[in-house]
Amino acid sequence: MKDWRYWLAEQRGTLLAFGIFIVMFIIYTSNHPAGFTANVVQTASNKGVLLAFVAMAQTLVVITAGIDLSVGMIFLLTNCLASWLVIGTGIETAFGVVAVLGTGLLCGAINGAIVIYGRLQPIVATIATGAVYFGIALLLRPFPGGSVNEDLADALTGRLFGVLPASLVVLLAVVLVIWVPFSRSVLGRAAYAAGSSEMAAYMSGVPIRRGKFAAYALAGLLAAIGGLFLTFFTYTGEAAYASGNAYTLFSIAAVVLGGVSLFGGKGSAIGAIFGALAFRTIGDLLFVFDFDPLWQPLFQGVILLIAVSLGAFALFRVRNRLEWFL
Amino acid sequence: AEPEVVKGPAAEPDCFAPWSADTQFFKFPKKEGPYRIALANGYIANTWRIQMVQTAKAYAAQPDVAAKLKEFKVVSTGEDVPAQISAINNFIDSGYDAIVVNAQNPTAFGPVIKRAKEAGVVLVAFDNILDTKDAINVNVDQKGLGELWGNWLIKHVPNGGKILEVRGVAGTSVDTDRHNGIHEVLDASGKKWEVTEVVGKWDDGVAQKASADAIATNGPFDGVTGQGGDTGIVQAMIDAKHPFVPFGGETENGFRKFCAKFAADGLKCSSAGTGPAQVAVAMKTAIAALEGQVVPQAVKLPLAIVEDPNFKEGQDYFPDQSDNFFVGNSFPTCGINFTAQEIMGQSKENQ
Amino acid sequence: MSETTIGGIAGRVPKFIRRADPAVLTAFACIVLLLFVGSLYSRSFLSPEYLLQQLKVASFLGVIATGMMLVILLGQIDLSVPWSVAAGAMMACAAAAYGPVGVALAIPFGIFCGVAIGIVNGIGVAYLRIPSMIITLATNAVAQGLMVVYTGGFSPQDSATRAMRYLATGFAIPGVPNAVVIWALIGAATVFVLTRTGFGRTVYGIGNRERAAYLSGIDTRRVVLIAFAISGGLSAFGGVLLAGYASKAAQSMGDAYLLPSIAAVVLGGTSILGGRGSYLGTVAGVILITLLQSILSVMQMPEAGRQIIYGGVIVAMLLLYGRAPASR
Amino acid sequence: MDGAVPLFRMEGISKRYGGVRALEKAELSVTSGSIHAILGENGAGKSTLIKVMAGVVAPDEGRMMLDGSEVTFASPAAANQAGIVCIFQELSLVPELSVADNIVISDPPKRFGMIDRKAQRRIAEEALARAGAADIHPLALVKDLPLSRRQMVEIAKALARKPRILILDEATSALTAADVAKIFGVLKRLRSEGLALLYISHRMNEIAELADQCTVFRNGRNVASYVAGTKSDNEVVELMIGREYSHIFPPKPVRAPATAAPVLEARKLSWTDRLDNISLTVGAGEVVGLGGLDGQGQRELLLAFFGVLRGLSGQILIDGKPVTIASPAAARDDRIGMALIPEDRKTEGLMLPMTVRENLSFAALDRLSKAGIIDRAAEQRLIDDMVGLLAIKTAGLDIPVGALSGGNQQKVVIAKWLMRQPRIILLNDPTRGIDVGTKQELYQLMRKLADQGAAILFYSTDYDELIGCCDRVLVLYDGAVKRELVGAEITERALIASALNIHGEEMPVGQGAEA
Ligand SMILES: Nc1ncnc2c1ncn2[C@@H]1O[C@H](COP(=O)(O)OP(=O)(O)OP(=O)(O)O)[C@@H](O)[C@H]1O
Ligand SMILES: Nc1ncnc2c1ncn2[C@@H]1O[C@H](COP(=O)(O)OP(=O)(O)OP(=O)(O)O)[C@@H](O)[C@H]1O
Ligand SMILES: [Mg+2]
Ligand SMILES: [Mg+2]
Repeated sequence: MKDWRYWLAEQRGTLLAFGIFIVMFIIYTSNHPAGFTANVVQTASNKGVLLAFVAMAQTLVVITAGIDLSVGMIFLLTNCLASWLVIGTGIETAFGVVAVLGTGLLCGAINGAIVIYGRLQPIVATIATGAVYFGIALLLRPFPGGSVNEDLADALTGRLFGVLPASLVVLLAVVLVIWVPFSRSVLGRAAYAAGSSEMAAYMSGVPIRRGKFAAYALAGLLAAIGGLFLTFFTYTGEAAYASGNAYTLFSIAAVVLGGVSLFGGKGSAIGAIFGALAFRTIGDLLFVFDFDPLWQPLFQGVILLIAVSLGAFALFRVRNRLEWFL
Repeated sequence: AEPEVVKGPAAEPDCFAPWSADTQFFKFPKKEGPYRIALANGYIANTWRIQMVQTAKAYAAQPDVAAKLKEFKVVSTGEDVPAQISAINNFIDSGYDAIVVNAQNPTAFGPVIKRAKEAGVVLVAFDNILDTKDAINVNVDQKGLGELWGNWLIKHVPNGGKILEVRGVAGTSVDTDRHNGIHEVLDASGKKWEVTEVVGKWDDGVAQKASADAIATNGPFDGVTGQGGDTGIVQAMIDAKHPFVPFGGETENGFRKFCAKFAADGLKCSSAGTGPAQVAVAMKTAIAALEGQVVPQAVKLPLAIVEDPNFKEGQDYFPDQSDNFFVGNSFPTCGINFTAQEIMGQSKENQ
Repeated sequence: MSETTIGGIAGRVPKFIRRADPAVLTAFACIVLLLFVGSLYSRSFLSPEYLLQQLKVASFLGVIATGMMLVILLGQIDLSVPWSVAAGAMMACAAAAYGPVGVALAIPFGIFCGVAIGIVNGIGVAYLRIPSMIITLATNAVAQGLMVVYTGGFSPQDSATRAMRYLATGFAIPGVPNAVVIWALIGAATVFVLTRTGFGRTVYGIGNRERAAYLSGIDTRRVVLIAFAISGGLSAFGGVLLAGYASKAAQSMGDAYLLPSIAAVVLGGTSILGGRGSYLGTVAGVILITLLQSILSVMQMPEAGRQIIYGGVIVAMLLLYGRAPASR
Repeated sequence: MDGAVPLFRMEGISKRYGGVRALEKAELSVTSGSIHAILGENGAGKSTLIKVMAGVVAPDEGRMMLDGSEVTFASPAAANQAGIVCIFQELSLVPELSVADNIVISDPPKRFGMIDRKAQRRIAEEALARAGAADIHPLALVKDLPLSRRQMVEIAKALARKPRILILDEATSALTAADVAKIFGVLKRLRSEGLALLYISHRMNEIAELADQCTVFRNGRNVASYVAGTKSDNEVVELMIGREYSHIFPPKPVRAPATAAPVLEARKLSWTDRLDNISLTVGAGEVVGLGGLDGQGQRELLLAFFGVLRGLSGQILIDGKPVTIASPAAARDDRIGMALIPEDRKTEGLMLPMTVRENLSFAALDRLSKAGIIDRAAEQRLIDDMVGLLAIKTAGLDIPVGALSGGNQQKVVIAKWLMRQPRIILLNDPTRGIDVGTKQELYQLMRKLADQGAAILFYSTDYDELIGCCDRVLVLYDGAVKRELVGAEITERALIASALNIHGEEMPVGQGAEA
């Protein structure tokens, strides 16, 4: 078998997600009254990038065969914090950004510590920490408000050279600066190994704990980047429980659409990003198709159902029923 | 094309009442109809919002309104603020003349408001309004509502006492405003109040559970005020055999049914708020603005208040309608008056 | 393994208690502790009416968590709880609009709707092999969509029938709310099914290793499907009870039950990875969560503080007894 | 010992698991340039001993010395640092990672702090070549490889760590003679390169071929140490199991082949590219063996019969009547009465955390319950019978089956199927990692079942077993039946020749399984 075949097999999930996204996005823009214009793309990308960050965060944890139900809340918490700190002179703003990212990192690290060293099951541990993070967010912003350095905000949510959405550039940068190094580092591989078979990894002397810890911590960081962007996008901070939960659940959907295995050890953040963008486009489709408003939620639900069922078609290729049980 | 700031009064002074003395008045450059108007809704899956969307459709369908509209499009984007912002951006890009929005977050729309302004799109917010001077707000006096309830309690619990306050969704401005309203008047009254606060999230189930617990532990109370889920609160009182006491609450049909039924037993209610029909006022305002009429930047909606003892069946409450149905859908000053059937009956034929 | 650790007392205690982890005992200890803390704030936390009140409210969560536990024992999860609950409640109330027959069939119809959602989940998980975490997320969205369309389109009847009121708030046995009785019955049935029937054994088997179960000639897919159907049905039934309690149905009813039901099951010592756990634990978990929420809500604490404590306490209790064995 | 300074020495090592004494004051010393075999029953303590050596488990007491100076290993990594590398009995490969990733997993080559993919691949290719498995593609995912290939990867992985002491715990238990032969070649070369090798196996012939030094363990103690070849097999086995060692294989009935009416028959069975026009019959009372190199389609064939494979072409007949078997559920149904002892007891045969009782009755629940409710009395009765029949050694019926020794775990797997009195029994390499004593019992049992009229299809990677147990052997090669050996034709020579698909006389060089 040729090398590229192996590469292809490895990337199948990501490519599928990419495919789904492209198809949907073409349907969207080709039906959009304004068509495929810089504005439309910018709007779509700003919205998509937010979820993309959270989905990347979720990916890191899911790779270790864990799940982080607190990403949405970290996202809110950092948003509220940013609405206090990321303001003022360049220096102050810079300091604020660092502080916000630091906070996210810390939240992630706490999750990691509880799950790995406290040996708790991730689902419920992060449900709990999520509640705590939301509580803190609420302390920071009892009601919506705050402000942000608008020049920075506009720069990062605007366009480069009048065409290229800045948010996409930032996303790319984050991928290059965080994801690529992590996935190629020893810790990253440890995270994958732990997710695929913790016992085997341990027996092979892989630093599983450090690997998993790094994954959780970085997840916090990525969620914080998302929170920061939310602030840039909305100029304000709000501790909205519902939207925190929504982002957590969306991130799971995005991760799965992105071909990341919830059983761990398999998948990439790149896939998750396309999963996120695809998921967002589902929402946009409402806009271009003329649905009775009350039918829109159903439409979205059905599309999501279909999208997640796509993976099931692989099933028909399974000739050995034992493969059902992974 | 920005609106020019002009002197009042507004075109229909009684309907487009300015929020306060220093409210500005806008006059947008007149556009030729018929218009393309969009409603950017957020969360959809609760009765209030569904009723609101239905009302909007009903209003847009009224002949005289329909004549002025080329297109009326509704999009609901869920809890997610950025999604709603994007929706508005999209509406702007696709050249809608006016956008009516029930904002998920009053402070988050700065950038969009800028864009709308540049694009000369009329932006009208209602229910959860936008804190800005650049968009038109059709505004319920949330704080005033709190004050109204506070005063009601002061009036009917003459010498102070234990009050159960059931709050709404924490972190929202509506909840905070109403809460502050209540407490300011209570404190001002100079009487002695012992207020037990629980969170009801404007949801009957949650409110009922919270109230039941409060009654079992801190009860009995001399008065109750609830921002929402009031049907559940009364239900909790009934289940706990809590004596009926004065109650300042919202405008749910079920709540008013109770008020009417148990008034004699001491459930003296002030039921006030502004039903989902305010969307119609928002749309009316948008159209007026497009037609180049003078409109205030902040419209003050009249509260639909009904107080004991005058709850009238078939007008203030509808026995055969759902408990979740929000009453108070008439704004006579704006010539807007929807009956329950007109709203929920939308597609009776489906039945 | 629990069996070996407390196998000593095997002879004396009934089997389902023997199956229980020491976790369960700790959980009950925590309940007592919680009540004690509460009573420091206000005596009335120990008053029988308050405790009954809590048991009553707990039984709604209890019914829902029962279904969740079944699914978790399989190593799956059911995120469609919120709208299964809402659908159950709304459809039951809606049915009542259709004459005496409707009234009579209201409750079964509500449950049936939940079962239907569960079956879709089950087909997705068992036959299409879609991870439960995502398929149930999707069905939840679909259920929500259906309910919105329904409410908007049909100006539905949504006040509870007398029967529903009676089930949730009545007293067949003086002093004991019916809701509690119902939970007890469902609980007993569950314990019996899990410990005494082939289905129960199979559930644990699949939770431990579906592959081995399949190669033992079990139709594992059918079992998974049934489990999800039951879970959906119980969620819906929980919704019916809630509607009875609130005397009406509303869309957002179920939202408050997803995370708590998961937390309750896990707090009860059931492994989220499946194959291990006892119903007694779930009972403990449910009561714990309910008490915690109630006490915090009454203690006048602002929402923020409440959330922080809620999360903190759960973590603390899990660290106390919910820890996986050390790897070395 | 013969004067050579021990490179590594363990003294008074003890390890307890709860009540169980895994190791009791165990001693061991290893010298460079020699292969040291460790023998012992299941549960004798071998794995535990080497797990201690490799830093996987911490000993309760005792000390270890490397080059005369005392050492303690906090983790497998630490042991690796010290040059002690172990190939564990339970494979330690990460399934979702590629072969190359796995080979360098403990310390991958780095450039700018990131893993250097090129270097990693180079290392992997070298290691694979050294392990004599150059045919494995470094980019293939481990989960896609058959067991024997994975075992080779394990060895390559070990070599890549440049060990001074290399430990193989039942590393060959899943391999066929040909693979074993390759590995032996490698091991001998390593010895000549001055490595110290520890070799654990339940296969006497391998040890005879390979070892310089032998140490026998029983109940966590080292009971004897001797230079290889100074003791007869019988003596050794008696040391191991501490009891008289009778002839291991039961006598075969002298019967004219094919008199038995075929109970199970396959006609032109094909499936993807793994099964190719297989036709065979198994008669009542017959033990038919499946031979050949590992992964020539034997497993698939058994799965095909058991209703696990989709898209089969060809026919399966039971009692001469064509049937379609769509699932194990259908296969175990009384009309067919089939049972499969699967390949891997730990993931396919048992639910390790569940109790012995639950595992035993799992396949027979439908029979044991009325209206879905389990008749516990009946269950108890049947279980007692089985525990008696197979002499399963367990501390009780309500302890996790994972706490049993592999041998006994395997007996549970078999017992759970015997509870249904199957007429057709498919065995997929049932004696893997099982000690001589237990093996012997299984052989006896197999013959007994056959004599009671069961039709048995038996795949084994161990040629001695095929020779000892089977009335007929079908040798598979590349998914097709290459040769059928009957009665006296079944010799190691014939098996290997046809397994390698070479005709008769000229044998491959350096194939080691020849005892
Ligand atoms: N994880 C464990 N938990 C409890 N007891 C254990 C564990 N591992 C080993 N033991 C005990 O140690 C004894 C020796 O186990 P060990 O794995 O060393 O036997 P072994 O010689 O490797 O058997 P085999 O030949 O089947 O590999 C066992 O009989 C068992 O009682
Ligand atoms: N959780 C446990 N509790 C008690 N004993 C255990 C446990 N896990 C393993 N053992 C013991 O470990 C011993 C060996 O187990 P191990 O898995 O090392 O190999 P094995 O089971 O002995 O046989 P095999 O060689 O086939 O693996 C068994 O005798 C068993 O008693
Ligand atoms: Mg061993
Ligand atoms: Mg062993």
